[in-house]
Amino acid sequence: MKRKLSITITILMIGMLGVIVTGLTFGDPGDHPMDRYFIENSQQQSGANNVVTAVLFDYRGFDTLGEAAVLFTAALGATLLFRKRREE
Amino acid sequence: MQMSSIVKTTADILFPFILIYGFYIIIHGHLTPGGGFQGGAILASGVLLLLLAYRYSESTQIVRQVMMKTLESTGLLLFIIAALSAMVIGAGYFFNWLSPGGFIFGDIVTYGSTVANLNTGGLIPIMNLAVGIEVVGAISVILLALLSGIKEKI
Amino acid sequence: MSQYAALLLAIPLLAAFAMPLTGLIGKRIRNSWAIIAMLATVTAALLLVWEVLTQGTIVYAFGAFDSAQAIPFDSGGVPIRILFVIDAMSAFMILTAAIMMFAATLYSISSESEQTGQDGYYALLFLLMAGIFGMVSTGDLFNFFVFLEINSLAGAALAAYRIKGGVAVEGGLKYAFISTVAGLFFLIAVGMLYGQYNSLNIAYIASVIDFTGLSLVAVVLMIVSLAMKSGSVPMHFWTPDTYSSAPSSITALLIVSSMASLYAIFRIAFSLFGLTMNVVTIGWVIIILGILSMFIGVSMALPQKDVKRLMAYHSVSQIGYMLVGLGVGVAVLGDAQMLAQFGVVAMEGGIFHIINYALYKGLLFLIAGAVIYRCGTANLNDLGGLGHSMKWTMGFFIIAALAIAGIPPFNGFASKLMIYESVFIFNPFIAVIAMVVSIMTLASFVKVFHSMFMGPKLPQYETVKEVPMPMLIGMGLLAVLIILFGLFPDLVVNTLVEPAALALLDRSGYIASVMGGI
Amino acid sequence: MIEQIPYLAVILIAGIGIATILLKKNLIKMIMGLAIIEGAANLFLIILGYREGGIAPIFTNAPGGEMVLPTVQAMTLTNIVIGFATTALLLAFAIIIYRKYGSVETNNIRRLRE
Repeated sequence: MKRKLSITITILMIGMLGVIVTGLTFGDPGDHPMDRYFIENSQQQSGANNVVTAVLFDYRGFDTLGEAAVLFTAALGATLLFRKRREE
Repeated sequence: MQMSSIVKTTADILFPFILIYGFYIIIHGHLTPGGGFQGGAILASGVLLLLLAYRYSESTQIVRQVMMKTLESTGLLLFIIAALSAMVIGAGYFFNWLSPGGFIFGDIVTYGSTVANLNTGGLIPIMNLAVGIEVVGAISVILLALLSGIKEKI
Repeated sequence: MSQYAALLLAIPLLAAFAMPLTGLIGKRIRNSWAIIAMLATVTAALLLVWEVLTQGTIVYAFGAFDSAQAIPFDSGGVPIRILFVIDAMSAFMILTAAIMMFAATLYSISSESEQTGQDGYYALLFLLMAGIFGMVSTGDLFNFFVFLEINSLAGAALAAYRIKGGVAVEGGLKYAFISTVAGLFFLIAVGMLYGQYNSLNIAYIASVIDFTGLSLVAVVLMIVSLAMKSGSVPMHFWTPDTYSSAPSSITALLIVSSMASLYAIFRIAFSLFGLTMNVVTIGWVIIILGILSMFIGVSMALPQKDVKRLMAYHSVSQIGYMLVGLGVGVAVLGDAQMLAQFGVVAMEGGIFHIINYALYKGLLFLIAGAVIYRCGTANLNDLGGLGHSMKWTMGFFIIAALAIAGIPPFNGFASKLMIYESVFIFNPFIAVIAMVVSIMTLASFVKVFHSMFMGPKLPQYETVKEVPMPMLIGMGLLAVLIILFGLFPDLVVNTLVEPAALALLDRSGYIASVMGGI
Repeated sequence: MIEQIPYLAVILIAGIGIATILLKKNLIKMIMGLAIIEGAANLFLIILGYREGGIAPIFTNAPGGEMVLPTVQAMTLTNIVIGFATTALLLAFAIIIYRKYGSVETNNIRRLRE
């Protein structure tokens, strides 16, 4: 019973993801005003030749701070789990 | 389990080279593929090499958890203070105020330039360095914590 | 140009990053740092809320020289940077989170004082709060995902903080697993939207969205994944495990983070997709999920022996009220007359219930934590006679229990009445179910009250004293707010709740706040 | 259909991951399933930004051409680190569970329900 349910959910999820193929074309990103802006302006505005780094640390720098915080969270969580405890 | 002295010596010799390579990747993050996370992960792989080559008791003498935690926090504080520093000059949070300034990391780059000039990028190299320090600290802390969890078995 | 939106996130993150270093210096310094940072965060949050309520929606662009300028001049009307869009609804959630943060941090100072590893505890607490604040104020889908992950990981690590022979780790593991799966599907849905519209900004996507099959799949994936994280039926199975094994102050904050997920569901349903989707169907799906949550939650709660598990099942049931209230709002979104007649009131009831629920449920969990702090057990069969020695705690429990059951002078009544009234016009049957669930809730809490506080003083709890002052202050604040919200519901509804509901409904206003009226 | 093979690969990999999570009873295997879904998400993001004959979005002396979209690459980098962090935390949980329960089978991890 549970196994059948799991298989049904899997097939359902694959079917839902299958819609991707109908909506997007590989190799043709279509109109891309935001990325065009990055490619054309990031070098002058941020001074970095690497556009990905410019996006990562300048335009979307706040995401990078969040991502560093996620890593910090995981490190704290792991140390907390393996800490020495008083009751044991 | 005790590793042979060949392994230990090789690890000792390789370690500085891994460090140099990691720092190269971090510092050139705004010019070539790479950056803080990638370079930090390479640095952490050097730490992992030491942890693997030596016994748990020995390696924790070389790689101390307190030191790594301090590195982690220092990197993150450097990052967030670099981001907050823009507020001092009246701009928004995360504004890259160093970039076209002609000051440190402040050379002007024109569109389409392919010259790899290290003295560009404004806050980006500083943030890359901060993230690199943070990542090596965080990954080492995670490795040490996981290792302390299974140390009875080795 | 005010910087409160940035400081709201910068202060807790800075506090969390510095916490391990202050822990190296000394315990006293770390505790003071935690309290100072908490007060600073709460102050920034209150100032931000005040600014939003007086000046309208705030847009903050991260990384721009002038952070009030959402779209650069040379980008052709496309948002480039990460934007925070804080309207009345976000401000409402920020206020809720700030109140709970104040109470839970003060409470933790005493309740966790015997534990080791407190540096990590406070750092994670601030990260959890930063995650919640980020989730409710961001206007960028990928940024939302990042904060969702911060919130999930910090919540999971904190839920496992007291290992308790592994059972707390089990609760944390379930939370981490569910949240990670939810986060990944959310990310895939974000990718689907990005692939079509080449943007991550909610307002921009809302302005250009067309109703393709892929967009529909994306909205379904987003809503399903966020519903998983908010703990409504059918993905409720992790709530009792995680809520019961986490430290009590953390449970109070996990409730706020599940509210933040709920907020995101409504932000996506109302602001991102709005009328482009089939509102009646989606509304009814939300209503049915709400009814199931109410009923399953309360019926699972009745036989529980562990007081925190019992309360956790009640929280599943309470989420149902919010889903019903806002689901009715969604279902009549296409019909202006019905919307004006009862839809707005239903939504106001649902939104008002969010803050009321956070207050009384947080208070209940804090009381459970206080009892565990003094007696060391949460089993209802072992407890009894605590009313003689813990008078303040008993008083707070009476207030919170009457509030959750919807008895008149308290805040639960105010919001439940709004839901009953409006839902009754929509469909009387749903209102009757909601009232029955309310009565069952009252029965359940009468049982808890009787077995925890009534009866003769038990010999094993002879030495039990009242809990320390910081815990009482934390609980007292929530109790006072419950009474105030219950006595003056009109004031709260007019100043906070009604602007929030109208902000949710005003999709074009949300878009215009970023796109500048395009 | 043949030119859509990368998207089909994403769907296939994500399906394998979902099936692993739902059908396997071993905690380590479930975490692996999560990592597989994460790989699918990363692949999906990367191929969203690919354009025919595009070069890496870095200004170098290499022969030029149109650049592929940079935002998705930044998102993928972020998601890789987030995935690393979640996997590390989940494995730490798994180690503690194994130490306390002596097993990582999900059938045995239900002490809370009792």
